[in-house]
Amino acid sequence: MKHNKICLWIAVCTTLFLWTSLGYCQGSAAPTNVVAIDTPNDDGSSITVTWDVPAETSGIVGYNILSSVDGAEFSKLGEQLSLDDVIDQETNMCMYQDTSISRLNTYTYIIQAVTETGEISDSQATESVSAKAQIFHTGKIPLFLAMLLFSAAIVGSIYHARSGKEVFVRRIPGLEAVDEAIGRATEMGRSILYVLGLGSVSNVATIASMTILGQVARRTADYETPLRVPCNDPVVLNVVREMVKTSYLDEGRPDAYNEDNIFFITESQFAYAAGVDGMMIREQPAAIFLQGTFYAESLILAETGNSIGAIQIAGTDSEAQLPFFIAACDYTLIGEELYAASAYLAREPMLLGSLRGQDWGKLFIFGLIVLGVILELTGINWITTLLQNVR
Amino acid sequence: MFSRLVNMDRRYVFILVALAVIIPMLFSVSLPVSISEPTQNLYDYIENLPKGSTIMLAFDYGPSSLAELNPMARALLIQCFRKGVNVVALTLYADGTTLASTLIKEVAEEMNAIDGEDYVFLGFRPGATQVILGMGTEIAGVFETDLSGKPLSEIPMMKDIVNYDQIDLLVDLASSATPDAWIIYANVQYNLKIGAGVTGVMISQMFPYLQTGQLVGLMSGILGAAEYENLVGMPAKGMQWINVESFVHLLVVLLVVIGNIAYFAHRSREET
Amino acid sequence: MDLIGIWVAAFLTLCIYSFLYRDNPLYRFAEHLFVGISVGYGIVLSIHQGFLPLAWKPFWEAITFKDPSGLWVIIPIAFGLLFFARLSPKHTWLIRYPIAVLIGYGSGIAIPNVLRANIFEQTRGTLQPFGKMTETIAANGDTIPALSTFEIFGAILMVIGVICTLTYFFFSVEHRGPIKGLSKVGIAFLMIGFGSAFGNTVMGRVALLIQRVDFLMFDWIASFGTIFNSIF
Amino acid sequence: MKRQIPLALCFLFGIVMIITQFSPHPVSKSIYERVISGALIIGPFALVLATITLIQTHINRIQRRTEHWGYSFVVFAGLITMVAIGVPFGPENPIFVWLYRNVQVPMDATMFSLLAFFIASAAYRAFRARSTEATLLLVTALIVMLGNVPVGDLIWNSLLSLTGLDSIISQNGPSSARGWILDNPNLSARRGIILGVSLGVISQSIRIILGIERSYLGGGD
Repeated sequence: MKHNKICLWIAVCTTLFLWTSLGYCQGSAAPTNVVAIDTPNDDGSSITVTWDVPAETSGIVGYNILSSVDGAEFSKLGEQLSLDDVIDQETNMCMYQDTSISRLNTYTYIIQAVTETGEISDSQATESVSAKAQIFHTGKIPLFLAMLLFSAAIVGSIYHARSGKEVFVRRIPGLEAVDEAIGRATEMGRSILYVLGLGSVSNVATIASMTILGQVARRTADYETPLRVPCNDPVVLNVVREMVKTSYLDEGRPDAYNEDNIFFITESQFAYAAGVDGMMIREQPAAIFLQGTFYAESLILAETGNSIGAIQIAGTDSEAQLPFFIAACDYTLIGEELYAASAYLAREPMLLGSLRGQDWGKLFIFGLIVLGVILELTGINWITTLLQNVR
Repeated sequence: MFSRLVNMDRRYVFILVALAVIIPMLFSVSLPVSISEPTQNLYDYIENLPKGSTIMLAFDYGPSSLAELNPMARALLIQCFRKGVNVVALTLYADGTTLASTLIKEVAEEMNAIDGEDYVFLGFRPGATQVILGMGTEIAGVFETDLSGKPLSEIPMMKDIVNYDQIDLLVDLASSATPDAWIIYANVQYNLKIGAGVTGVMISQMFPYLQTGQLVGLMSGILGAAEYENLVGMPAKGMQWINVESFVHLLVVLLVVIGNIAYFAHRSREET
Repeated sequence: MDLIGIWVAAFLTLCIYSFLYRDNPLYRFAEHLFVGISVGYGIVLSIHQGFLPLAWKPFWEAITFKDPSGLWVIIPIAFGLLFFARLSPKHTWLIRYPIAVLIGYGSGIAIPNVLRANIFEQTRGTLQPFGKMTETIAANGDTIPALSTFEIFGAILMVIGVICTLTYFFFSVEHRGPIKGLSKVGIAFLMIGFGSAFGNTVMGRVALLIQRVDFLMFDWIASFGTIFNSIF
Repeated sequence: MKRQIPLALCFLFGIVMIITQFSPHPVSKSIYERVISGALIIGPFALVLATITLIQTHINRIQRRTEHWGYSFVVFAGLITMVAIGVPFGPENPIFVWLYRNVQVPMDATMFSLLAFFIASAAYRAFRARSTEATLLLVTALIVMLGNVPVGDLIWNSLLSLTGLDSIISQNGPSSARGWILDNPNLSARRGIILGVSLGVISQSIRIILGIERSYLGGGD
């Protein structure tokens, strides 16, 4: 019963409101429902004024915005605005953002409508407003929550893994080949070439690749197989030198470590490719690892590697380059498999745990998609609206 | 014979590819081109901008991709200059600096566009993400001067342009993931409208953005360039090259088919 | 000058193409020259378009009392100089400072942006067509469904594809039973995706080759005529 | 000193960059901008350092007379020429521009164009219908390749009119099939990869900021 009453009230009010505003529009062209507010979620540099979209019969072609600072006389802001300038499709309201304000003053606005015939009619003045800088962007709350939730899942999973519980990781095709490749290089007495791609040191793929390199280095240290690493990024070069040195130390073979095997070629993409290609042809490595972030040079490297008959194990999260590695290499780690491979080989609880945390993230997206499809089909679209409105 | 075909030396393939390019180039052939929707959308978006609007043109490619992207840039510039749409050009690629400035000067000369009034070339600043973000607050904060060292405050065209709020569209001509960066940082954070022209390899990477409406339009590869040249009404290299392209594609398809026939014939012979 | 330029460029172009036949001294020459030139070019640009305008200019203005607000650049300059600690074996570890700053900064920027642009937007893109399925649009006085049957099929296929591909990337569960089925379908989607990306790439790469051949045929070979004419 | 300070710096800059993105306040905005331009300044130093190591590598090669050591002089020649002209006279210097346009650009473009050959040879060798998955890959690649050039549609349409099927089957088959493949199955596969990879990126960024992931410190103490 109570419900019905409220509905009735809303209906009555809306009709009344529409009727009066319609009357207003036809009676005079003066803008109605003019409201000025401090623009939400900004740094206090603007005030937003909104008013109703005029009726099509009103003949209004544009608006002037007048403002008054601290109660002084009204003055016109900028040029006359056309209807297209002010109508906001999303909210179906007219909107103007005054960015010429200072946080120290208060402002009052009048909207002046201009018709085809040049008639001018003023709206009533708004209440006075002042702008404040917001500390937190409320539109970003969902983003913030998602970030916290996911962080908690990752950190939780890592602690779970560190507590000594066994973490399962599924078999990753291609990883068995790592030992085979190293073994073959040792048998043939040839070198191993390890290419980390073009990524910088903060790329996930580069870090995953460095972890795998660390594991490969442990194995080559024992067999004294030369491990050659040409670098493209100056910072990566320095980190890799330290990492490989540590691997050799851990295996008790610091004598086998040769810093000259890890070197910088150039930052330029194709000059780097030319250099690495030259190395492949001249040194004829028995095994080639292409792991990390790659761009167009991927196939130049992979085809040349294939032509010298080396075993090639590739892995990248650059999805555009995956087809070429699949075509030209013996084994390819696809996208996230690269990250998983580093966890799989290193067997470190931190990596294994976060892999599990990422699976929770996937499960969540899974659920969101299924729920979203059902809701959308029943005409409820708050999930898509929410995802869209996050700025 | 089949086993020979299956394990054919790759250098024979190289020779065939070279011939497939050289022969059609000597005898120029022309085939019809139809216009795809994303290209049309980009063209319409610019065509509907009022005279005196400003678009930003990012030359985010090095010389290695100029084959596909230069014809696009040329067609876009012709359209803008003809319509009186101002162009603010820049690059996030160190390598793109000379290349872009040469091209812009060339087209400007053809179309009688004036440096500083119809277009500005800002040049290059390192650190792609930072540059994109920085211009969101103030373009002059990142590029104090244009490439020739003239302060932005003294350039007539830049008088009213502070940041992205005064830019009607950004077109990113890209050979790598820069459109992602423009979308993530300029579109998401500053609501800048973005269109793109990309190399063939990038096309499939751009489709998600096209579908979500984060890109207003897209020119894809040499075909996109040919389409745009058609729309602008000035057929040039793009049109010529797309024809040669056809022959090489046919060759690759043919090679794959022959390879498979040989493979299966070879296998069935080994089995028997 | 232009003519010499064309000849130098043509010579180097042919040097690089000679690699297709096999490694040879010409390719080795071009390769090493390429490395040297590209490193030099990178240094020049970093100095002239990075260091000088961004660091040196504000710093100079600060110490000459023109604009003291630029003094803060001392901090990034100091961090940058720490890279040179690498040259002294005893102080190598100092290089971790600038690396840590760059990595921390990169990670911080990435989290909200990747979350929003890749995860939120891609999920929304997948869901969006479903909202339109129940909608109708007016056309010539009739109301027709907003999406055609084919588009509805596409949208459903999309969800199946996304879910199956994601399933393939589940690492902490054994792939058997229904999960194995889903991930198999995921692999099929991946293969179609890779195939189309490969096919798409052909276009771009061939365009590059066409441009080079265009240069050799129409710029270089044409210059023979110019030389011939100027001699006789 | 060797581990704690880098970890603290990393945490500090990471957190600052996150918080400032959630706050529209002018103070937060200006911190954000300062850090961004600061990061731009740090980069070039690393390149200079790397160049020093490059020079060391080649001096080593020359001293040890390793195979092909003579080419190291070519590297130095290129490097020194560019630096000697570009650093004092700037990148707008005509000789510098000439070297760039006639030496670096053509080699860059030629190296890139090698891909046209490699794509053909890789396709010929690897695209064999060995299994269902390989067949899917091969068939979609062929369709997209044909749909990308006008000649694909041309062949399709003339085949249709030759066989008289043009009343039943629609025109421009290859290019519409290409559009649909790129728009649908390709997009969903890419979305799957993107979602997975993005989760990986975020999870690693979190680990780095919290100091759980330390591999970038390069091991050791």
